[in-house]
Amino acid sequence: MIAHLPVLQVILPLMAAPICLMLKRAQLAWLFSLIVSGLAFGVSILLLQQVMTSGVISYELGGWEAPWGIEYRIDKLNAFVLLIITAISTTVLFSAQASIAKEIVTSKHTVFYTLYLLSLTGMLGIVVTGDAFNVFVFLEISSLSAYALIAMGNDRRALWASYQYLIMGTIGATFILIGIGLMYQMTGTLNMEDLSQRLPEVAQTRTVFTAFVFIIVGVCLKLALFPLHLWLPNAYAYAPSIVTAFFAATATKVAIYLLIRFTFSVFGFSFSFTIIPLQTMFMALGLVGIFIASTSAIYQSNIKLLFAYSSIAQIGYMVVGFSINTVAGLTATLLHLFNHALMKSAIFLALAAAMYRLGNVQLNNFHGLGRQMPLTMAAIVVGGLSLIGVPLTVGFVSKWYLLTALLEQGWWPVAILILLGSILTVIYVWRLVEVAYFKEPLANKAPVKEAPLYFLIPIWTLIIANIYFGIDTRLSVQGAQMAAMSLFGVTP
Amino acid sequence: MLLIFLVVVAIAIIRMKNLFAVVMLTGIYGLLSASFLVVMDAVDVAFTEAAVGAGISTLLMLVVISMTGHRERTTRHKPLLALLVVTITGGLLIYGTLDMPYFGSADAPIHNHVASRYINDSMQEIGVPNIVTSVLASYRAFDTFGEVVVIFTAGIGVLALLSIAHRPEDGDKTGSFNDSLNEQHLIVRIVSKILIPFILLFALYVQFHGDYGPGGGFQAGVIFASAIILYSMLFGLNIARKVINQPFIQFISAIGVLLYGSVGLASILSGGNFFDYNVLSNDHITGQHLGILLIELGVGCTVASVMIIIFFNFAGRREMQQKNEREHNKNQELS
Amino acid sequence: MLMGLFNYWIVVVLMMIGLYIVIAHGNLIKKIIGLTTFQTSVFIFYISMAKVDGGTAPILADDIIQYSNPLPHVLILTAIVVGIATTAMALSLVVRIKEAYGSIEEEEIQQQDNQIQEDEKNGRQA
Amino acid sequence: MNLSLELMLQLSIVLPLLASLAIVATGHNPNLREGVTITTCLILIYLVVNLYQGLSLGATISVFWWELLPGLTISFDIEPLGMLFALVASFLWLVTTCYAIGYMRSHREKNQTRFYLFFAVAMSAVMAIAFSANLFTLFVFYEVLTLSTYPLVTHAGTEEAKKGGRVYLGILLSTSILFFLLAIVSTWFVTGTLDFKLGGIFSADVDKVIAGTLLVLFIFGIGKAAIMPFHRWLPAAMVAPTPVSAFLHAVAVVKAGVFTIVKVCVFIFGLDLLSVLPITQFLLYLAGLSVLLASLIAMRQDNLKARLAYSTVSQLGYITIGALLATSSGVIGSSMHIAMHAFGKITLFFCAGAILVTLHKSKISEMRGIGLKMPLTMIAFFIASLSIIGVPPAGGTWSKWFLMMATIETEQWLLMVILMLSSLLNIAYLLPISFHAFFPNLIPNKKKPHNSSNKAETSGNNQTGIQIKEAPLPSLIAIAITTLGCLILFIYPQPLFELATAIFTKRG
Repeated sequence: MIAHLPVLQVILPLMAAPICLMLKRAQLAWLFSLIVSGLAFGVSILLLQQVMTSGVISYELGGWEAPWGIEYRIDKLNAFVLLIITAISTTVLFSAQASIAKEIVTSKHTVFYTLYLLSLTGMLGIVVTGDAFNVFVFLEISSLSAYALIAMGNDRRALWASYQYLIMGTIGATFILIGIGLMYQMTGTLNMEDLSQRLPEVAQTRTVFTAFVFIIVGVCLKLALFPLHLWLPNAYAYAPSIVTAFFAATATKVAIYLLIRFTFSVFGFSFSFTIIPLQTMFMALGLVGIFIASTSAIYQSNIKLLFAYSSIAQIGYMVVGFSINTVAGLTATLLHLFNHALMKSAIFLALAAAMYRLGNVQLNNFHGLGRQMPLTMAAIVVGGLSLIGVPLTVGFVSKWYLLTALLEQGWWPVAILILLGSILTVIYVWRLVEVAYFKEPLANKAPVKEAPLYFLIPIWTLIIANIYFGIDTRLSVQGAQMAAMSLFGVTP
Repeated sequence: MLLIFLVVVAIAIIRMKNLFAVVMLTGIYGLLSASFLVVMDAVDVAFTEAAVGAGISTLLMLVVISMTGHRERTTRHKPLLALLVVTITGGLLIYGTLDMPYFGSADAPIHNHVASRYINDSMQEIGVPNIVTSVLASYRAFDTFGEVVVIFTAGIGVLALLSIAHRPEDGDKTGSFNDSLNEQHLIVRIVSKILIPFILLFALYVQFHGDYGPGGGFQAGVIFASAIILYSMLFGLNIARKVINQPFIQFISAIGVLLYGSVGLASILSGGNFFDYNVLSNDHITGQHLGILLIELGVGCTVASVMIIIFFNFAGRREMQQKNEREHNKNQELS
Repeated sequence: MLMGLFNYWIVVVLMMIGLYIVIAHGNLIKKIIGLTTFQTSVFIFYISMAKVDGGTAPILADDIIQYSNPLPHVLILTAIVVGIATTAMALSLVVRIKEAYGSIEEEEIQQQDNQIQEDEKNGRQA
Repeated sequence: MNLSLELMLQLSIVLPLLASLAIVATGHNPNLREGVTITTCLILIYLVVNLYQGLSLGATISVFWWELLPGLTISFDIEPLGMLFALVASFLWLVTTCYAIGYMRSHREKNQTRFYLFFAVAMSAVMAIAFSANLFTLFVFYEVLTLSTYPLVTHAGTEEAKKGGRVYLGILLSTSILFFLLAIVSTWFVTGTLDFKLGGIFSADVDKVIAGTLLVLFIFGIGKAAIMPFHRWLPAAMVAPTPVSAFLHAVAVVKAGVFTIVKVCVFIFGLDLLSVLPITQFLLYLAGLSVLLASLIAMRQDNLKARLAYSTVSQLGYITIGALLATSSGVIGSSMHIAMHAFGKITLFFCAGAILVTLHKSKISEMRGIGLKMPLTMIAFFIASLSIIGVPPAGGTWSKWFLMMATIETEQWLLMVILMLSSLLNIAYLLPISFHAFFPNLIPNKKKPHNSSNKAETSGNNQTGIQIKEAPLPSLIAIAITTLGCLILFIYPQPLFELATAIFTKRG
């Protein structure tokens, strides 16, 4: 069975989804999806081990060899991303039952879990595949389920947000499709590995240039890179809380993965960074994104919206790291990919817990919450500190790497801007802290109790992970570093 | 020529304000592009595009505009931005085409790397004359699996968004409302009633003939679904629901995906890779045939049932709206 | 040169018409129609790439030597399905939006949302 | 007990942390909770004294915990300067705890468990800072200290506390993120190491501009040292309960700041490099300006705690100047001033708190004549004032002496004048307080309206007869101990002096 792990990674949640639909009892469906997600997590651990010991794994679907059939190709990079996705998915699912009980009508719970599994399938499929067109197919699986999941939020704005996401997402996917078509036109192949070998011959053609631009723009739409981020805040803010926790930690990560995969593995970094001024563009967009999104976050009164903007800012950090185009820079990006997943899933899960007790996440409802829900609020504070990048949290580790990567290139003004961005983070995190700890609860509001264990256990698992990986950085740093090195073709 | 026609239709779509007409034009657009695809030798695709572009999606849009209204507001926002984006994108694309191999040239790389093996060897390797089917169901079976999952996802998504928690108890009344609408079209009803069995039969033919000519699970599924949809349009949603109830269709849609997947699992258990049909039987051609047959069946099941789910849910939603409206009107009259 | 690429250019024009409708129109259904037009044109683009002069449909027969490329056909079959799936999702969203907002015009919806946002900021419950 | 020195070093950091857990566990029982705190203090002192003995016998005490990032370790290594800081801090923690028990109880503060909890965490961070072996470890615990003291600053939970806390956290976090972190990363980048090494880690041919820029970043980035213009947090933090102000903002936090500056000057840059950097001169004048301006502002404060806070800002400037002068006597003066000022200022704050608790007075203008009610407190206040000013018979004399010497050695005449001037200002804003406290009627008050009201008050007192009403006993004991400390350090500064000189001799 070990040989089939790559395909099992995707097939497991995929086959589970229709089975889940058949389960009539919501509780059963929850338990089932939790187990499936847990198994997928196990598979991803095994895969990572396998990749670390024996190098790249290639799996030929249908037994057809690579350029003719579809190939699953797992290297250090996607093994790392797979681990993140499945880990977060499992943790988040743990509190799903309690959370959606308050946010979604009971008759739709099985449908919810089915869609959740499909969405997981889509993301895993995108990450694991070595075939450009297969990326598109799984991208659509994840997107369609995402639209539906977001629209299940009980605020009507969820519908509108989902619609906007759908339009933007479909345009993005179609752009990617055009890009893939043009690449195929020039090389006659769809396999990424094969493409990377055949592209250099035609690298100077205008067609390949166009293909590159279209793919980058399409991925950036999915990535919500400034200024293509407009769909994200509302989608995250009004989706069911569980969905937000899941997507905030994984969806944009998958997009970052795609960006890296296409620029580094398919086109090759020397092509990608010379054909268009990718470096300048991404650095500028990343920085502007950090500032605009962080500033918008400061002015939000809906906490989920606040952290949604913060997510856009964090994407900015990752993109800046990416744009440095060095091993150190890419390491920083990958580290932040991992670390940000930990922080944001913890924060949004804690917000789900708040939603569970409060019914909404408006800032003025958080008055005095520090006393009423001490553990939940403490989790948000630690998560926030991690976002700021305080030492002994994961946020510090990735910030440190980003800074050294920037200084390595002598770009200290950018480093200063990055640090200024952190100060904006302090402001928006502290706004919440002050409200939660210094304001008396509103008089007309009934006091609420601490969140149930269904929430506290996963939240604190993630928070402890936030601290643990901020102290023992071997796993994350090595993983990121090795993945980055392999992308640059540097042997350690 | 066809292309020019398409441009004309597309421009008309921009100009028209009446959504009903626009939807009709979209149908025509779909049909025209389908015919263009035939010219381009893509018969399978044309078949599908006709069924989808001119059929299902037009139908769905019609149902939706009957709920949301026909008129588009005249104000157009951001036309300059749109023009800018479109010019840049279009300009870039045209710039990109400059280095492309000329249309139809046989020595383009696209025809000479991966594709040639499909054309030359698929007969020995798969044993199916329709190369599209070979590639779709065997070489790139996983893509098709993904496609089935996409359509399944859409079905579940529509279910999540539109399904009504409680079935209307006075369903008969709404049913009679639908019926009364159709009473007037007696001839249509009788003709259709005779037609439906033939459509179903045709669906089965397309399903199993995909190996040799254009067709396959997807097209068959769509045709099958359209028969059911036609039935429900004629005899009212409730009667149709009685014939095929909701949980049952959902079950079938899930079964389709599972069937497809289990072919893959079966090949793993027989010692091959996922979707390696060669190991399903002693003779690899038989194995391929068996595999393709089964997965096409899976595709057919899921596509047909998802199409029905989608239609039923749209129509059911419409029914509920109409009911609410009538009750609203009644209440107003009373007060 | 002109004739060799002319087909592609027309298809590009078609795509751009679709994209224009998506961006410039405020009616949600019109946007979806734009999206389908855009996608359909991309399909045509792909299929055009597959065409080989003098080739026939890729169904093997004894007396034919030249076939058009089957792979884009397969890809587009998948893409069409993806397209209809997206359209179905989008339309069901539109139905719900109409129910929730009473409108399917982007500006009106945006206006209502902004109103709510203001209210929430001022501490009133929606 | 027969513990290895290494274990003791680790215990001294971990113990307060463990104590914080115990404090939470025993939170329901105040007596037990405070018992835990006091016991921890005593054990900590025992540990630190043992470490001191070990160090003076010439032992090398270093511990490696773990590698946080490749090349960046959390590790500890004791050297005399850190030892000095640790001794002062651990001893004063005990005293402050005694004081706090009295203060908090008689003030009936809420959330006392939280208070002791974060106090212990902060203490742990202080010990870690004192013993850190590299700049990275120091930075990590520097931030821990900032964050763990935030709940203490905002203890009251009022709007005012919130605002104070905002300034506190805002300045300390921003400077540390924006400048300090950047400086550390750059230093690491330039030198490839962050380990403290006597004589500095920069190679001799380092670019002067880069080194100068880094120095500026360090001086500004260490916001805890409160060099103007980043001093605003210190007065803002005065919204905290008095024990917090006393301990953290007179001793632990600000001293952690100047301690870091001295550390950076001596062990990162090295005095040789420092003395040739052109930017040093500029920073010296900036610190001098900070000294002078803060003293001037202090004069205008009517709130006693605020006046003391600005006085602290000014005194911190002394220490920074001493470090930047880049001579051994300067550094010795700075190190000694860390201890001297700690004892002096903590006494002053204790007194201020005692006055607040017993008489509910916080304004200086209301304090005429209180010496008759609280004689012991005000005598202590007087002695501590002398120490701050730097005149015998108080400990501050010595450190100021060395600082003066250093300015003369380096021929920084302007700075010498500034230091003198500031000492005069110290006299002007500190001594009148105790003076008026004992002799309320000797000098007629210039302000008419105040005068009348005060007269009424004092006459009222005279009618009922002066009742002696001292602070709660634990607080009084604490005041007595620190005052004695001021005096003893004058008579017997030997250990301190030896430690300070040992910075340059012990290892190199």
